[in-house]
Amino acid sequence: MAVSTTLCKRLELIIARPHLQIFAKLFETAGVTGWTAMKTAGGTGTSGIWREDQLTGADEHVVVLAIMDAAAAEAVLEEISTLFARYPGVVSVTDAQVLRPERFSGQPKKADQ
Amino acid sequence: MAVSTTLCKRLELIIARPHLQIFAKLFETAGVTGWTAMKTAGGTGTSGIWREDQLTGADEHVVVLAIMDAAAAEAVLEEISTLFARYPGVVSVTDAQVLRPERFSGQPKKADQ
Amino acid sequence: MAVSTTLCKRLELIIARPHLQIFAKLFETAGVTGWTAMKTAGGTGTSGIWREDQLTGADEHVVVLAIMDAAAAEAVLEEISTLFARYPGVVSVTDAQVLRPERFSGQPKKADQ
Amino acid sequence: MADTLSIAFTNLASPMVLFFALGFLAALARSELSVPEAVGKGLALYLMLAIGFKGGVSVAEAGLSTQLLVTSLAGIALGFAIPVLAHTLLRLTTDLDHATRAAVAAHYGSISVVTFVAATEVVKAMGLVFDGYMVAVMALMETPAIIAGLLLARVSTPAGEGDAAARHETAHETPWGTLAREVFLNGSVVLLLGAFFIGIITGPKGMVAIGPFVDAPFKGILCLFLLDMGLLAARRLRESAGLTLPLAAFGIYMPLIAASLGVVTGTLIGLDVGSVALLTVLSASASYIAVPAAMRMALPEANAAIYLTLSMAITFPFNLVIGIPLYAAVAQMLAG
Amino acid sequence: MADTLSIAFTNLASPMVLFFALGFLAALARSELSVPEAVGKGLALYLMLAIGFKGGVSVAEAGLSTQLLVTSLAGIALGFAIPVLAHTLLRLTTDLDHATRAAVAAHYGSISVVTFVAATEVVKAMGLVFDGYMVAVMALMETPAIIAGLLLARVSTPAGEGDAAARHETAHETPWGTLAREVFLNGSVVLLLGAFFIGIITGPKGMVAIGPFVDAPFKGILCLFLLDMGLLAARRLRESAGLTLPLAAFGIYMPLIAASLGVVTGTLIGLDVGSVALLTVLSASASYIAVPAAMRMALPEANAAIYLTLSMAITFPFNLVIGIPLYAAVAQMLAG
Amino acid sequence: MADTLSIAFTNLASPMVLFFALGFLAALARSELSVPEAVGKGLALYLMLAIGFKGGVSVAEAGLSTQLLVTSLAGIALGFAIPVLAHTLLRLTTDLDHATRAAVAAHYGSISVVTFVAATEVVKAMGLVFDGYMVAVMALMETPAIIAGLLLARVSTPAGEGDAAARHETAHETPWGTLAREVFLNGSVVLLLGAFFIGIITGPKGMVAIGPFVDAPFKGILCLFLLDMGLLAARRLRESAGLTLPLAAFGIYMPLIAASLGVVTGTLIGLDVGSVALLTVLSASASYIAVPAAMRMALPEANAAIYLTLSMAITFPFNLVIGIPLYAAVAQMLAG
Ligand SMILES: Nc1ncnc2c1ncn2[C@@H]1O[C@H](COP(=O)(O)O)[C@@H](O)[C@H]1O
Ligand SMILES: Nc1ncnc2c1ncn2[C@@H]1O[C@H](COP(=O)(O)O)[C@@H](O)[C@H]1O
Ligand SMILES: Nc1ncnc2c1ncn2[C@@H]1O[C@H](COP(=O)(O)O)[C@@H](O)[C@H]1O
Ligand code: NA
Ligand code: NA
Ligand code: NA
Repeated sequence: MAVSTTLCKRLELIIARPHLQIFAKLFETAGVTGWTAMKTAGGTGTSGIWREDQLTGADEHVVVLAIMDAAAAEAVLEEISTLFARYPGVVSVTDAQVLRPERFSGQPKKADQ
Repeated sequence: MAVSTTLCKRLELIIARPHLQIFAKLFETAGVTGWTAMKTAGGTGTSGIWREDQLTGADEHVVVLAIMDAAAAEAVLEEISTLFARYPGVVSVTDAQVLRPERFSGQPKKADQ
Repeated sequence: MAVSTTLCKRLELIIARPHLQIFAKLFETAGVTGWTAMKTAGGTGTSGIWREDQLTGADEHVVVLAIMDAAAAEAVLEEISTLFARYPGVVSVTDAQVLRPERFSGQPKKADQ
Repeated sequence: MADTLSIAFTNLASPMVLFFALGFLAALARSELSVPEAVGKGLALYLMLAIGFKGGVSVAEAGLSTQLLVTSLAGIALGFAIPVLAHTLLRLTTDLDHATRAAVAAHYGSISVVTFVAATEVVKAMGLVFDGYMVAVMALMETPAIIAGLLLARVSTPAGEGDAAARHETAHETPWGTLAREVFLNGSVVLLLGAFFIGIITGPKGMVAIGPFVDAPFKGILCLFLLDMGLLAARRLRESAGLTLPLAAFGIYMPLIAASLGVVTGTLIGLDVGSVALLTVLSASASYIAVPAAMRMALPEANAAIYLTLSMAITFPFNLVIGIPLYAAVAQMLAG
Repeated sequence: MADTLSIAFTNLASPMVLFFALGFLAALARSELSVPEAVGKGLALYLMLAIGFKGGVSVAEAGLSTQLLVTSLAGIALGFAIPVLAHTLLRLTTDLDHATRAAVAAHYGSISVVTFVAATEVVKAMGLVFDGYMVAVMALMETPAIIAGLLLARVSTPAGEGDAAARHETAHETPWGTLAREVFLNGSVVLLLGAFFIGIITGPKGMVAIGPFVDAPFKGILCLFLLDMGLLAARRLRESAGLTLPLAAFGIYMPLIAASLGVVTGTLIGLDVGSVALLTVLSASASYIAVPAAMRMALPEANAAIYLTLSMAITFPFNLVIGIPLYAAVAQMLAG
Repeated sequence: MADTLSIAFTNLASPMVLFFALGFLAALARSELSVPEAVGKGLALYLMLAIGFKGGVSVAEAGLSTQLLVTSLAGIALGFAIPVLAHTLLRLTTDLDHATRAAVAAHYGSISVVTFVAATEVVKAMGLVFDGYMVAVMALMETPAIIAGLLLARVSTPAGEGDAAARHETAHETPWGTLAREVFLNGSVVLLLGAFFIGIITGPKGMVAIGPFVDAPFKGILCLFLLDMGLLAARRLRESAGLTLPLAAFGIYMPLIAASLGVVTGTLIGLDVGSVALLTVLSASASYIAVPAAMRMALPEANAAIYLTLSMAITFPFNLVIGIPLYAAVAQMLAG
């Protein structure tokens, strides 16, 4: 390739919107350098159907997209699998080629934060 | 890896919003256990440009994300390729690692539903 | 597989919404046959946190999804890496299986547009 | 006649038309001005709720005449006749594929709520009166054309094509339940008729309660909505790819033909002038909210860009600026 | 009594109830009619701002009595007592898991702003007066039940389960800061109380300035909002999976029981009739905006579909149509 | 003077300022209260449409004086002078990179519509009058500063950096067409001027038609919008990363300096007191809608967090609470 790309992990998380801050904190602690939350319009899962036109934020989901290196991905997955015991959600991880890989390698924060 | 992950398929579908219920039915029949529709802001394709600020829902698209096992993905792709003869759309399938793989293996419903 | 699929590239771009038209032009010039912009709800990155409920469009992002063949992906990545010198953004490229591959092979336009 | 016309055309300097023109010019000039989608939809809901409710209250005051029944039947008949006419004209003058042709025909058989609303303001400004039940007639005219369009799509399929289409349809035809829902339970039909009946039930007492909401700001909200319509119409026009000259011409002459049908029908069944004008406007207007969504469902193979551009970017502006005053003037001369 | 009831039930033919019914029936019949999410939220903000501000202005005019303090304490006490009662009834009559049970209980201890707003219109229509500070009492009753729900969730955890839960909680318990924020800084509490205090500070002068916004269109906006509520409630009902008969019954008898507590309390502390009616309505109503979001945070393992369906699709319609006039009539008989 | 000031500062207890404070405090305290984005944008459109239209109608009534031309030229001159001044001060007191410095300067040369709208309410409450065409002057002052900012960005690039930048720009410079569109066809310029001309054309007759929309609820809608502004401003402040003390200080002293320029200019060209006050407010205010979007396009390498935080979270609150009454009082003393 003319431009050189680097292999990274693309992590995609589907969670209830009210829990976004909890997972954002997880990312921050694990040294993930960035994430983007995407808006949804509806869906179905084990707990039935939902759609966006609800007044209360309780029944809304977001898709969170975060690109990180393999080490961060492993650490984050571990954390997420613990969180999933209490907070419902779906996660998937894909290989992805990125430009400027240094952007996606952060430093995990100390637990005492 | 400290947490064990399983290989699954991540299917991504771009369709007109009014057709969502038709593809949702397809997923249900094929035993896909869940999907999430994401909101869009605009796009271009063979039939020109569109953008969200339209009154009529006719000219709006959604991106539907569904994670499923390989068997379901094959069945669903087959169905989709038939539907695409009548309903326009774009589909792509990616390999993805997931936690809790049992969530993504459903039972197809009998056609006589 | 019962339906035959073809390997393509799935390119995902996270950029500031006001820059969408610049990248759309890039896609057009490179012969990308289509793209879809998705709405976001917030995120964090090297320049801090943002969220959607802002009046000014200046501080909003979109995720742009474009499926194309490998040749187009390479050309587009090259262009993007030049644009990234001036416009901030994140890009990732994933392998994806598609139906109807002829849809995703366009002709680049001459530079004299 | 000159007088009638000149009075009718004072409409051109009304805030309504001017705000539409502002939006239209802004989008043509590629300004980024835009109304958020949710706001546009909210304004449309308001207009339907308000016009439906006010129509109902005025029926509660005037009493229900048998005219309602006759006019409704006439309206529904127009909703079937106009698509057939439109379909024939499209076949003769354009090379649209059969699905798109049927879909376009359905749009012209249906109506545009905002065109109607704008027309009520013009009619009132001309000092004419109209029956409150015309709102119900409008609601009833909204969706029969969907059925007409689908029948045309099936009838008009050429032999060979038909076989292929038939095979598809066995597999993936839109179920009749879905279609019936689009026709009878279409969002705007439900809201217009629902608000109309609530207006009849609550009558003038209901008007005291919610009049300051449905009445006072009505024209202002219509202006804001028309600004948005101007933006949307001009953007469609700018981005329209498949719009040929014969198609654009159809977008102008079709409302005139449909209006002729409407004005004659209205006069024949003996409506008063204002109501004739409104029935004419309903005939001439083309749907850009209810029918497009239904056609996407029922005729997914039709080219949505064509029918949306025609109804929203050609016929709507034409009716708003030139059509409405023209139809009102003609109605006054015929029926006045 | 028959008279009081029949006057109260003229409510049934009000635009408010009729628009709610329109939405409810439309969604039951699977119409696609819908109000954009942003518009629904905007209307809710308007209603809270307006009701809070008007309450404040009326307090500025009437002066603050010591009754406010007594009523607030009574309201908060009800906010704790009702969840305990609800929790016990749920344990006896349903097989909900302990987290969902506690979450449902919290919803019934809290209040529904729109039910209150609709009740003020009914009370006014019956010729009764109520104290402006009832708005503040409502705001204060919104969130204490969240605490009650959480305490119930912890207390009620059975031994073995408790250990497991305890282990989780050490790792992932919702931090107290977050919880306190949900209770004291919940969006609707802040807006209601904030607008209430702004009403007190600016008084009648403030009303002159923004009265045409908070007053004139109020009932109309309430109608549009209730249309949306009807759509949402019926959709929930249609899509509800886990709703058993004992649960549905709870959604009807629980408001009646809570109302009894409320009407007795209100009479005992000597409120005037209108205010007793409103305290009764507050007791009977269940939250579907403030508490669900808080419960998603604090008790993520609870089944959100259950508590949303119960409060929004069963109890809200019941209160709006039957509860409010009934409670008002009873209040009038007891306290009148 | 003390009197003038104390009258001006009764503004502090107006619903407008109180709702802004409510939003600000709520967001500082981390309440989740929020106004949906689409609603906020809708309210902003309403305010621009209404203020533009009302200005036009008042010009239709008063006639167009030559003062409009002089004032417009003065306003545009201020739109170029203020960025130059701001740019110099930023270079002397902060270490912003050259692109961000130029972008910030452009924001202060432009204006804030809501600050202007709030100021018209204060000026009216003080019993002062102002010319209707001040709305047009505001619209004309909105975007020239964008050009000023871009020129400053090019001029100020240091030699070595300049070469690198030059190379970039050949490749990816924002095309002039895009820029011209931002300046002349910017959404708020188009809406303000468009509504202004519609007001002139339709005059008092137009006001009769849509007055109940643009007039009656105006202050109330402004309050709701200011609640949203308070929330957004405080959230920016809380999340702002790069905000240093010299920058924050700039956000306070820069409006004071620009106001001095404005009040002197307005007095010199002989405006009446109310108009001087408004020109002062325009000078002092900084854009947070039109210019940020333009700067994102034209100077993508500038740090958006800096210019948004400064104009929205520092200068806007300062002007709303302290600036407006202060400028009005000074204008009254100088020009009264
Ligand atoms: N297999 C899946 N693929 C995509 N999204 C899913 C899947 N399963 C669940 N979801 C999403 O996650 C939400 C909650 O899932 P659940 O907890 O299973 O009800 C659903 O409503 C969907 O939006
Ligand atoms: N290659 C592509 N990549 C991503 N999205 C696409 C692509 N092609 C089409 N789309 C999306 O699908 C919509 C319909 O495509 P089309 O039917 O080709 O006009 C477009 O407007 C895009 O939003
Ligand atoms: N590693 C990442 N993964 C996903 N999204 C990202 C990532 N880094 C940045 N972003 C998105 O891109 C935006 C701008 O990034 P930045 O320029 O680093 O502030 C962020 O606000 C995020 O929405
Ligand atoms: Na028609
Ligand atoms: Na309660
Ligand atoms: Na300025």
